[in-house]
Amino acid sequence: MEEIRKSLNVIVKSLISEKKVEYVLGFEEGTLPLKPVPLYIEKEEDIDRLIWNEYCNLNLVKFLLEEPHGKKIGIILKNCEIRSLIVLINEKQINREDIVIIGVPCSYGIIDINKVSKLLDGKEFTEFKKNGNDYTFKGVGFKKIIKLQDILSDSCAYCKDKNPVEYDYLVETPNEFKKIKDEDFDEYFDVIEFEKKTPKERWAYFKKELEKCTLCMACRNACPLCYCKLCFIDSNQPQWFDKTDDLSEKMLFHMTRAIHLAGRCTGCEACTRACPEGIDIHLLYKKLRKMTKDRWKVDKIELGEPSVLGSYKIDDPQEFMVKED
Amino acid sequence: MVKKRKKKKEKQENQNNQKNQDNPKDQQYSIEKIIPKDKFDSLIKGLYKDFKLIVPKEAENEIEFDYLDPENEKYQFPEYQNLRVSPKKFLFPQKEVLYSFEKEGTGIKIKEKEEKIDDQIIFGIRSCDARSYKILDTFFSSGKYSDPYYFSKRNKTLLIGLACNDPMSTCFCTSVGGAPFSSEGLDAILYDLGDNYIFKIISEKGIIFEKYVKEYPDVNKVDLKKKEELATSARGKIQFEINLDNIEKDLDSLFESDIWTKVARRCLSCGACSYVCPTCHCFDVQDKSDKSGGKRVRIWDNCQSSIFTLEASGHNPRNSGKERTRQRIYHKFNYYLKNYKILGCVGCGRCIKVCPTNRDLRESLKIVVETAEKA
Amino acid sequence: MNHKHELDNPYIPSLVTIEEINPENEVNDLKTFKLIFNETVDKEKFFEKFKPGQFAEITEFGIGESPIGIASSPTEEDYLLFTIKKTGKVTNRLHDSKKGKMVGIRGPFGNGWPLKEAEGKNLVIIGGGFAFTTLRSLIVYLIHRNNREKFGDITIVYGCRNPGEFCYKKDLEEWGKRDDINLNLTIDREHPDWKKLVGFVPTITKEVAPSPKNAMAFVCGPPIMIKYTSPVLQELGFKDEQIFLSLEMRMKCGIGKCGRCNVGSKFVCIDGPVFSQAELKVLLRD
Amino acid sequence: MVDTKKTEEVQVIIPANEIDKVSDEKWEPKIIAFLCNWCSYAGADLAGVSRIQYPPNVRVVRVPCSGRINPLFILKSLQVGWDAVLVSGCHPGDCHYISGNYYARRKFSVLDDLLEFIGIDKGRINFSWVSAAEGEAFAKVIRKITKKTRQLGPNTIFKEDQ
Repeated sequence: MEEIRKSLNVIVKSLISEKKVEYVLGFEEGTLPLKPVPLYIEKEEDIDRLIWNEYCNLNLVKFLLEEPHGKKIGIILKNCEIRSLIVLINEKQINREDIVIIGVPCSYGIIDINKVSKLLDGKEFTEFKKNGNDYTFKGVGFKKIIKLQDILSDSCAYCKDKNPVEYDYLVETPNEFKKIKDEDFDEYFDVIEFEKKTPKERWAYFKKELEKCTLCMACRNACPLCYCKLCFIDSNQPQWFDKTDDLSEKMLFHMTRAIHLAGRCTGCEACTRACPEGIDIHLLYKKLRKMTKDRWKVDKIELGEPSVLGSYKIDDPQEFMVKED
Repeated sequence: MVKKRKKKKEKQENQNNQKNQDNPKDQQYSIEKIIPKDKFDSLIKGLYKDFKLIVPKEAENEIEFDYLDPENEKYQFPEYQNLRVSPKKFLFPQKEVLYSFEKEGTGIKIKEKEEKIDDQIIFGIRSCDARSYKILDTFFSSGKYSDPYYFSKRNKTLLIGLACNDPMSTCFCTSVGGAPFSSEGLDAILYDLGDNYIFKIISEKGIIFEKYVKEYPDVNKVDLKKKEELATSARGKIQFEINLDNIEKDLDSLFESDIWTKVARRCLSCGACSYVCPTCHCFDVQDKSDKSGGKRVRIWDNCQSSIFTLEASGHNPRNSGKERTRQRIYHKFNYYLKNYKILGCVGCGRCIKVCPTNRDLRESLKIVVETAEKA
Repeated sequence: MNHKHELDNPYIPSLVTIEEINPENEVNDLKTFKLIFNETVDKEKFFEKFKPGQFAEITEFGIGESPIGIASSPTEEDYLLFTIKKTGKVTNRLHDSKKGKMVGIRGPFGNGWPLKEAEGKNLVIIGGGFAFTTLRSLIVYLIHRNNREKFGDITIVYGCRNPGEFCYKKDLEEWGKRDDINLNLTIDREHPDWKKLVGFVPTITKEVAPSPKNAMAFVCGPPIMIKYTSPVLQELGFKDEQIFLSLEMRMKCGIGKCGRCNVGSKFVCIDGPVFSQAELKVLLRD
Repeated sequence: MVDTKKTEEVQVIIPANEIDKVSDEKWEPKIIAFLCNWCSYAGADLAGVSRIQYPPNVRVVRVPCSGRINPLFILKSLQVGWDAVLVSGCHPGDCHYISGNYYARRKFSVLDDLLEFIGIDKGRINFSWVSAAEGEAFAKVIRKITKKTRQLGPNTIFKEDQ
């Protein structure tokens, strides 16, 4: 990680000093452990605060949406985030030439702070230490060692797409990453496993998770692809939702949001990590990614490709249609 | 003698605070009992005969306030510093039916909500949450109209606190006029001394508890001394202190300041902070209906959402994150002081913990105070 | 039914029936609803508190609730008038209603125009578009035979985009005939059927030039009109304390609890909707 | 934009609690059908004009094109208590707007898979192609869906939280 930070320093410094961009978007340490915050690097002295590590848990692309077209901005991104930026570029929300992408290769993935808090039974930790793959968390009256794989975001655990596909500057893969072997697994292993359950079990799982939802909209607002000026849940004419905390309202919201992200979601899981209730419905989104791949052979989102639901082929499969006999 | 010393001590503790939380009524009721922890369950069982109990309970992956059924379980407080979600929902639920109506031909018949509310005790709340009820009481009773739905529950509710031995890293109650051992707003309080609890009756309403604790011995000096020590140590554990004496004036001068753009820059405009906040009380009203009738419900709303103030004409007075962020801080730290002479924040730090982008209220306050000082 | 108790709960509406629906403008997105209370008790309770300039929350059962300024005056006993523009989901449904339908009403809410202070003074009433509703309530109240002599001269400036947009045409006609009202109607642009004044409200106000001496100005209209009218009044010599504005914000509860209609530390629903210019200057406004 | 009146009608026609009231023997499936104006609606019309018998359990909402159907319409119908939903449009290649049904097809397959994934019975939502000339085909589709819905029983998917 230190290697990456050093290379980032050099790149960002040159961008800022040569005034190629107005600012570079990265992360700095926040006021709480494992909670970094977006850093707007406008001056060279800001660079010292820049960090890069396995708990930079927001998708910074979200913060580009507010900026006007034509403003040059540098941004430090991992590949899943670069792909979400590609979606926005494809959908004409952001101009490619406005953005200077600094691509960073990803090692194991990002820590999901909700998983940490679940493993600690909701107790507060004030300190953590990293030792290889062991993370030691300390709080009042306890100390617990947790393995990295137990707190990684689910999508990261099964990710095979770790090297930036679109960038202006690329940080070279550090040696420590090269040691990580690409294990032989199916990218959609967890979806396949989940599909083996009975419908009742699957329904019970989603029901249990979504009952916790308070409709606070943190997931929607953390997602860079949710950029509608007026979200369907906020629409008043017609009013689809009354936002009472009935389970059906929550279910409908999350299902509709998932459909809106079909073929667009890149699995950065910023939504899951932003959820204050620790709801885990990443499978819903992952299922959609698997589906677009199986059904329409569209695997990963590429620059300039049409969106999955915004395009069609005449011979798309249609075995689900009711036949009249 | 003991009492005098205590008062002095607390006074010392409070000298930095803008508001003295020492309740003068405290002194009238000198019921302070020692309850050994192994007898605690029988106290709970005794209370349960006459009250519904809301206690911190182990839930999946965390501890939550919930109704207790002590017949099937032996109750002890689980270990907790403070809970992630405030106990606000028991008096001000996320969804509350205001009334229902039936359609009769072209006519309408309104049916008032019939709700049987039992006497209940919210047990084991921390001092900050106890103060939050005081703020909600003030707000919901303010002005010409008092809120019948809140008070129908509030008037049936007693609060027994559990003094806070281990404040969290995000706690800042001492900066907003509270203290980990404050008994403000409570009817009775428990002090955890390790093997025993001190049970102290605070308010007039709390006298009702006398009969449940009669059998237990009175406190002695040693226990009280221990309690004082714990109070001092708890206060010492609070890591953040800021002087908010002039916050009202400071904010008055900073309304047009550009600090709000900076403070709001990282806000995602989600409602996480206001949903966990023990004092946030804004709500939305919605109708639900079908062919034969319907009901009107009120649900929590939050001022960070862009549609909160969106008018039907399309005009939105608080259109950007900057204005909404400013509104939340002004509401708690300026408008509250102007209208009710109290702060609208109890310093529980929940919003800091829950924020996905780590927008830290303490940092925002620091920026405000520092900017005002410079100006 | 226990009526007393029901009225004590400010969230529960009283039932009223729509007696008349009158279209007000050519575009037909503005209609005046005449509402009659189903129960006399409810009516008495309502009229006990009712002053011109207040508003009420009208419930379309099953759809929602909207805050609407009351267009009738307390002197028009027996009924209430509301002039409603078709904008949101509640007002859309109201516009589709027929006579005889039951709706709910809560109120009256808000402070209303400062009538006590206005006694013995000359009054300048300035309105634009369909925001004239609570000003109608005020004028009807002022010219009522029991009240007229309490007040001095009454000057009215009322502007609309075109002649078809004027509300309360019958009332306007009647007021025009009276010699104790100086009524100035104006439209924004020339129109073949229009024989009266042409020009924006601020311009006409300047031309009419009411004297600030022992006077008060009551202004209600779209934000842009208010923005340009206040300086004109100041130019004419009106002090901030003499200018009163009626504000608008999104409201839900009407009783200062739901927390969205605040202008600075004041709630528009209970502390307003009428504020003096002087009050507004101190408030922190978004 | 969406026709507000129509969508509100959906909520009004079937009150959420009606299904609970009826006993099992008396229960009749209620099916909402979104039919494209140019093909399936005309097909249904033809079925009527030709006096082809089909179960009376279906209520029709006419839409300009199957591409107009937002998956939210379908979810909302299930939420308010319809037992099954049918969306029907022109055969591929016959769309009045050239490609509306192709886009619709992709949307439907997303929704179909997603509902199955979260554990909602397959068969609650149905899609078909019926042309203006296929009165008999329309009747067959309705018969098939009604039979299937009858087997599935009343829609209680979102009832448990009431």
